[in-house]
Amino acid sequence: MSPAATNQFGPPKPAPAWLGWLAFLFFTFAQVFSLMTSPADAMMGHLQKNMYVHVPAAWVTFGAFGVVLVASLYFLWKDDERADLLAASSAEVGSLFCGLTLVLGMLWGRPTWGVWWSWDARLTSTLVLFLIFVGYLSLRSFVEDPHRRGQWSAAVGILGAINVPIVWMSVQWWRTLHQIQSSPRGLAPEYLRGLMLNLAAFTLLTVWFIWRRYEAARYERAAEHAAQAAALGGYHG
Amino acid sequence: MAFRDDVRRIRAIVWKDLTTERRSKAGFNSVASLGVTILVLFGLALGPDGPALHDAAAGALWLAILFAGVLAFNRSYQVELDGGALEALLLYPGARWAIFAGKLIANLIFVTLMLVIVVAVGIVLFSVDVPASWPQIVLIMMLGVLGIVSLGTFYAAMSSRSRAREVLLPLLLYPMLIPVLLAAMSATKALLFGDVMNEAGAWMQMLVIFDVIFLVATFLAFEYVIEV
Amino acid sequence: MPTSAPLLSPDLALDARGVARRFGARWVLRGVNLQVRAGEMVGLLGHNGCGKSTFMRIVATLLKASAGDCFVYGSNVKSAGDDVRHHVGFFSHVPGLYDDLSARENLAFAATMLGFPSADIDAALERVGLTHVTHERVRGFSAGMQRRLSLARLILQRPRLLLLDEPYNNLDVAGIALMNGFIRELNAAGGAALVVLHDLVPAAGVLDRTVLIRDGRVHTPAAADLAHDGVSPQAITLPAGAAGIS
Amino acid sequence: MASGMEGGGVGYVVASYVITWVVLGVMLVRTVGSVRRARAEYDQAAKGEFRT
Repeated sequence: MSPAATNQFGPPKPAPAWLGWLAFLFFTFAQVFSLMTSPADAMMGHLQKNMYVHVPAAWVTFGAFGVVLVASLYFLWKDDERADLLAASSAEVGSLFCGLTLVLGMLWGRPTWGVWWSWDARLTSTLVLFLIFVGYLSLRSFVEDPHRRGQWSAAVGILGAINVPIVWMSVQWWRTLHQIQSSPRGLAPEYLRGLMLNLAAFTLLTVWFIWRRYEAARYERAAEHAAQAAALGGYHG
Repeated sequence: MAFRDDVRRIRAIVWKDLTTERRSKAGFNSVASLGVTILVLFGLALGPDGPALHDAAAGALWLAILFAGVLAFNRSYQVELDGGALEALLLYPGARWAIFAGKLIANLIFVTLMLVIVVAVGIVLFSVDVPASWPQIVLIMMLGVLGIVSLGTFYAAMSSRSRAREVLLPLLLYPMLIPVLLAAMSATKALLFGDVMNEAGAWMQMLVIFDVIFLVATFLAFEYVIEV
Repeated sequence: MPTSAPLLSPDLALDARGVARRFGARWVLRGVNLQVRAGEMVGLLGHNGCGKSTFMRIVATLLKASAGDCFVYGSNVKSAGDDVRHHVGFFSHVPGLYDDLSARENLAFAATMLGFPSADIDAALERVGLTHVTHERVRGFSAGMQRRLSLARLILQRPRLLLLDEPYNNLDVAGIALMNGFIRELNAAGGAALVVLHDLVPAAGVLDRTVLIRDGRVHTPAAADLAHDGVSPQAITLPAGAAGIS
Repeated sequence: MASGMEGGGVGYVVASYVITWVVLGVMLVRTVGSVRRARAEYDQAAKGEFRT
């Protein structure tokens, strides 16, 4: 009955099997489709095809971090441990995509600008986001008590989420004072279609990944509860 | 009534933190010496070349303050952890934010004193000509220190009570401080070079906005990290 | 005493309902039900690691229960922590003092934090027998002296619910008498106390009843239970009619 | 922007796709593995409950 009683939970509802198959089949289709249909770009040649992995990876990174933010706020509000587990799963998946985004960005930047890294607002705030993910996940690994871990990591997640747009803003300012920003070009429709498909495919994949990670975390927690209940013969006194 | 009690509590915490810090002498001296040492190392790294040193002075100063300040933040909770004083502190009635405010003000005074020493040494080591707009530089330093200390005091409340606190605090804190440091460094640098592009004012505005945002956020979130 | 919380059962100093707490996967408390009336002195027994201290920390708002509810004079420790902290005095096994402050400065700090900035600090120091070290730093104090100084802090506070976690540790005979005198005084004023003990002898004549925590729940002990938990069986007879023993 | 890009940079594109697919593949294997492990652990714990 009490709010904390919600922290007593059993096994999770598993992610439907079809979702995983759908996510991977759709992803394969989107990748093949966009590679086949897009002609070489007048300016960038085949390099343009990097867009179909780089942009969606960045997109789901920020999406995953949004989930961390919302789940963290919900956890502090309702003290529901499931929200904490969701935030953790989302951060794990998000940090991997964030690292992927950075590597893909470098593989785009090197042939385009001639450098692996440029200190522009987008790159820098993505890097900061990655560092915040790393801090968040190591905080979780350094704190054993679940109550404490939940509240601390929620606070870190929320402050980190506040920080990312602020970093973007300040770096933007810093850059415009010293160097002219490269202006983004409009995207031709034949590229747009492939990009949209891949955005959808990556989103679906990420949802599935987070769901499965969350499922694993729920099983682990439920196993702890069950083991304890078995050892002591039920807990409700 | 209750508010006046909280103000009294804040004063008591500030007094207590500064008194214990003053009596354990080693604390301030070693942190300030570390700040100076970092400046010397920057000087060596950036070479004996006069103009290069002058160029890098603003950045080196802020980084020295940041690196030495991090030690101060963990220290300010170490006092509470010896002998279980934090437990007693949390048992007193009154608002949780009062504890944060007290620690924040004490750290602010501590870091400001350290900053005075580091800046004095920095002016000599990096052959900085103090510009006519020095009052503005002082204001920017206060704003920058406020940002560093508010986030530092907040994150140290967690890191000081976890395993691996030496690693965890910088890992969590430095990425969060990027906007504040960037604004503070840029404004200081601009003013040192006569603010030819008129950018110092804009940086100062940003610094004020960042300080307000982070102060509000840390005050609101402190209750969640200190209890448990 | 200022309280704004709804008074559910104001005559109950402590009302714990199904309080449970886990650390990681281990459930230390698994549904503690315990009521302490105002003016009642209750001893809490149990072997090491049974959760006595955990329970005390939950009542004192230092830890959150994983499940269940706990009320102090009708205020919920989870949602009205600040009201609870006005009532509760916790004497834990750590002194909670600042080594680099003097005895007097420690008490002055505590008085301000408690909201009694004009409390009579010298009287409290005299009562615990520390007048000769008023201006000395706590760093040089023996464990017993630190305990006495912590007791002086409780004397300043005069809580309505006293939580004592093994209060007699490191105290000499005079210190034990001092502690018992203070407990009786609060009792006479209508206060309640919950006292964690591993030895009932020093608390003779102070307690109204004793309870036992085992397997994360509260039991009313029989002599055999006490033997199982390392307390001498004779001790059970002490609290009931032992006023004259010590 | 450099205009001599036609035909160039294919290596970078291939690298991008290979890295993406490898990362996703590893994530897939590890995720499925962790769910399976946690599930088995839970089933064992739950069985223990019924035995006592």
